[in-house]
Amino acid sequence: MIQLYRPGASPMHRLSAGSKLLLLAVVAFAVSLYPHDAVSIGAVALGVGLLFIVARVPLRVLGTELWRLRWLVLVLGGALWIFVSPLTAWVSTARVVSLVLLATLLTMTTPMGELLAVLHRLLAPLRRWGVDADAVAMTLSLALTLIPVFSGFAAEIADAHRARGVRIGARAIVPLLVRTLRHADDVGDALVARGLV
Amino acid sequence: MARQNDLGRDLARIAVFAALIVVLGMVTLPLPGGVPITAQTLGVMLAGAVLDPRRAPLAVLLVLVLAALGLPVLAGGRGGLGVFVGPTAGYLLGWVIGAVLIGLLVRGHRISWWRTALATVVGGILVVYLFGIPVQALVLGLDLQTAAASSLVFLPGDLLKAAAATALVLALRRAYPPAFGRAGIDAPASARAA
Amino acid sequence: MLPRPPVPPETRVAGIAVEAVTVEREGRPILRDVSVELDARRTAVIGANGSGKSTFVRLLNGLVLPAAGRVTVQGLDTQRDAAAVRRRVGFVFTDPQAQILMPTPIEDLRLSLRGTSRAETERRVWATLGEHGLSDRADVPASALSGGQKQLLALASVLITDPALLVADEPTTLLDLRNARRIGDLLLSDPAQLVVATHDLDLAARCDHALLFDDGVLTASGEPAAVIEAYRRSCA
Amino acid sequence: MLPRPPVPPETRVAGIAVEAVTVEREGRPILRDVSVELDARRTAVIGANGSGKSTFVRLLNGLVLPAAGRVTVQGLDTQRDAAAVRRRVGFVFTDPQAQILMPTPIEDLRLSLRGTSRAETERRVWATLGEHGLSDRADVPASALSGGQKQLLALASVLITDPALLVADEPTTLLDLRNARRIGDLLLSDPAQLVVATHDLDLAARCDHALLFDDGVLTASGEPAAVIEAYRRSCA
Ligand SMILES: Nc1ncnc2c1ncn2[C@@H]1O[C@H](COP(=O)(O)OP(=O)(O)OP(=O)(O)O)[C@@H](O)[C@H]1O
Ligand SMILES: Nc1ncnc2c1ncn2[C@@H]1O[C@H](COP(=O)(O)OP(=O)(O)OP(=O)(O)O)[C@@H](O)[C@H]1O
Ligand SMILES: O=C(O)CCCC[C@@H]1SC[C@@H]2NC(=O)N[C@@H]21
Ligand SMILES: [Mg+2]
Ligand SMILES: [Mg+2]
Repeated sequence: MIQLYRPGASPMHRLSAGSKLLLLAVVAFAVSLYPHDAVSIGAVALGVGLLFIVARVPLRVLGTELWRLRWLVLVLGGALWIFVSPLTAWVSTARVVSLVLLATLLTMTTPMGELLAVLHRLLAPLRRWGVDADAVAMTLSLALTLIPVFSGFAAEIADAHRARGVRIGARAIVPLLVRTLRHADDVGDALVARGLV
Repeated sequence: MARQNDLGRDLARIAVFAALIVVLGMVTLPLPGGVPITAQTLGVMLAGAVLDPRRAPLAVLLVLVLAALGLPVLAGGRGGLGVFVGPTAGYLLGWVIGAVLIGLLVRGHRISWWRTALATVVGGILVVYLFGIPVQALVLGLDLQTAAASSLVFLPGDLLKAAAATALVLALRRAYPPAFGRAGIDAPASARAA
Repeated sequence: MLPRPPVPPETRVAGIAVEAVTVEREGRPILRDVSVELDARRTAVIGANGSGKSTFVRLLNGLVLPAAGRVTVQGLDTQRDAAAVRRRVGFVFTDPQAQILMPTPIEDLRLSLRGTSRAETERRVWATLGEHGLSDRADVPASALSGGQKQLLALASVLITDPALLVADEPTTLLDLRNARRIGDLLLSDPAQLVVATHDLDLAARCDHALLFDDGVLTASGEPAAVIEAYRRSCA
Repeated sequence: MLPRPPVPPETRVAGIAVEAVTVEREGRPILRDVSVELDARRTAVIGANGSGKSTFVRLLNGLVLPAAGRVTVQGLDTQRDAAAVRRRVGFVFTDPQAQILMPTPIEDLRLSLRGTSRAETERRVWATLGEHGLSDRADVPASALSGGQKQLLALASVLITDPALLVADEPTTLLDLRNARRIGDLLLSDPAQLVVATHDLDLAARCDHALLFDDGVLTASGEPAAVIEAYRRSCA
């Protein structure tokens, strides 16, 4: 879910990570606070869609991303439709979906390394309060690296349950935690061995 | 040296719990009020109980930084700076404070079920609501009572999560004691258990 | 090289039929049109990284399901009769850590016997712990066992269910000479039929039959010595 | 068995001295009074599970510190001059997954060159990717690499820093014949001095020197063939 980056050379790719982040922040802020009507939020959604085209992201990928949000749309949209009004349902759902898609577009067109570099610059002034920008950036990428590893462990443990004919329940988190914590200790050693901390 | 080894493992554990919280975000139920029911609070409770009061909030903060960077790490694949001006902002802050508190409550004692249960209820539920409900009221323009009443829907789930966290922490202590202490922490993980 | 252990007298052969099986992942075939009947007591599955060994052995207990074709064990279809198949097939993973689901050895063994009466469970659990030299480790955290002991426990918690077919995916890779031999001997001399995927060619040579996979295709099936020779040639 | 690769002409020997080293864990000695000087180009460390191999190789870059005695690499004390030692010693772990710290191969390699100028970094990163056949995988998620590719990447991210001493803890255990051979060849033919803990006796035989550990004690040091023979005897 996290490895969204798709290499490319579109204008969206060429824009610097810093400006994209700033833009996203501004847009998110504005879109969240502006009192929308059916048309204005439609325009926002359309704008986001256009940006995907500018970024030369295949429509199939946009479709996958939308599909990923189906529950959000169904539940949030459905509940608001029933309990409040169809208009609120449309405005709120379209707003959330547009912002999520915009954030997704940013991650699709920006290598993680550049995002981290921006964060690093942002954190640098905090050094005097004891914030180690290097360590923060490192831990962030570690977390990102660990997410798929984690999912891999979870799949293995699910397999082990199935192979032994045991139903998978909340208990399965214990072997998963054991596995992951041991892995974390090995990763910690690797950080030291590679001279990175 | 020894200190460096610890630093390496600190970072890795913080990252691991951040990753755990992210992964638990896939288990979620969006609600009309804009504040979802999410298994991520279970991750926050586990981080608080397993890591110490210094590292646990860092794991939560890490998730928030990832979200701020625009990554879809919060419940339902949300992320971006918009989250921090939304109805859930207070709950997110509550997670950070709650993780510290859970750590403080369980630290330095033998792990027992009642202490863990108490810590997860106080730090993982009360504190989270304490920060979450007022902000939710503010952002949605509700009065405090209404907001508090509406967040009662979270209570059954959150109590279940506290119970689960307690059971998991106790099982983890039996399955992998090094998870909690620093004892033997500078040995290879593979060897430590070998 | 070690000799092939004699086939135990009470041997059973479960009988496995793999018929024109194809497996796909992400639209790509990772096993292609594999057909084979396994009646040998002990079959080794060899091949390069990514050739499809794990996929093949996982077919045998329904952890992987065919996109086309079918797999039967003792006449039971792994897809239709999944639960029944899993009761008859014991599966040993490479990394025992992935397979030990409970905090301590004794609890892990008890997990395998869910549904059995309490007294019977305790009797069999302690007997099995004793057989595998784990009696004095019954209550320690499983993570504190040595590598060899972990793999022994993983194997024990499979053998305690008395499976008709034992499937193992590189069960000795993480072990030293002595432990690898011990686990190997246990697998090879168990009365259950055995199918083992392995990079350890000594272990493969001690089986009665061998299969060679290459890029998802079954390229050889026969006497272990000949199949191993074919594998070595393909790597040269 | 494969031949020992020739020693490359620009060979360096870092020079390692382990002097009366004892390591303890939980009050129990896990290495006892080990003294050895390693000047051979390529040294294999063998022994049973739990004999102390990993502990020994981790001494060489200060991941494990001696309770008594001292360890020096190129005259630098692993305890006092930890940072300097780590800059000279590259460490390859068994599980490449633990060592790949960034989401993609190219970022992981860049990480190794932190502090180098941007242009120089890019040049070396791409050269290294090319050398190890990973150029077309530069941007894919590291978790999507095959087992062999992951180990290649882990090794590449160590070699790119041009270490004087290369230490590896069972780097080929999870690999098949071809990948094991490829990684083995890379390790054995690198100009850096090499110390490798391994259960793969073929790999050990291709080194210039071997050490045998038994229950925390260094019981043999010498020609690989003789040391391997001693190990086999001790296991019989
Ligand atoms: N879930 C999956 N998604 C995509 N590809 C997969 C999946 N599982 C396996 N594969 C691919 O299928 C092929 C066969 O994998 P398999 O694990 O069966 O090989 P193997 O022979 O067991 O290899 P090894 O010796 O490394 O264990 C590989 O190319 C692998 O990348
Ligand atoms: N932190 C620790 N606490 C307790 N015991 C430890 C610790 N680290 C290592 N040991 C013990 O030290 C001994 C040596 O372990 P080591 O990992 O060096 O062995 P090894 O030769 O590498 O084994 P393997 O072949 O399984 O990798 C083992 O008995 C192990 O249980
Ligand atoms: O994803 C977010 O933006 C934060 C969600 C906060 C959800 C709160 S935390 C306490 C309560 N329990 C739940 O399950 N959900 C709410
Ligand atoms: Mg496999
Ligand atoms: Mg070891």
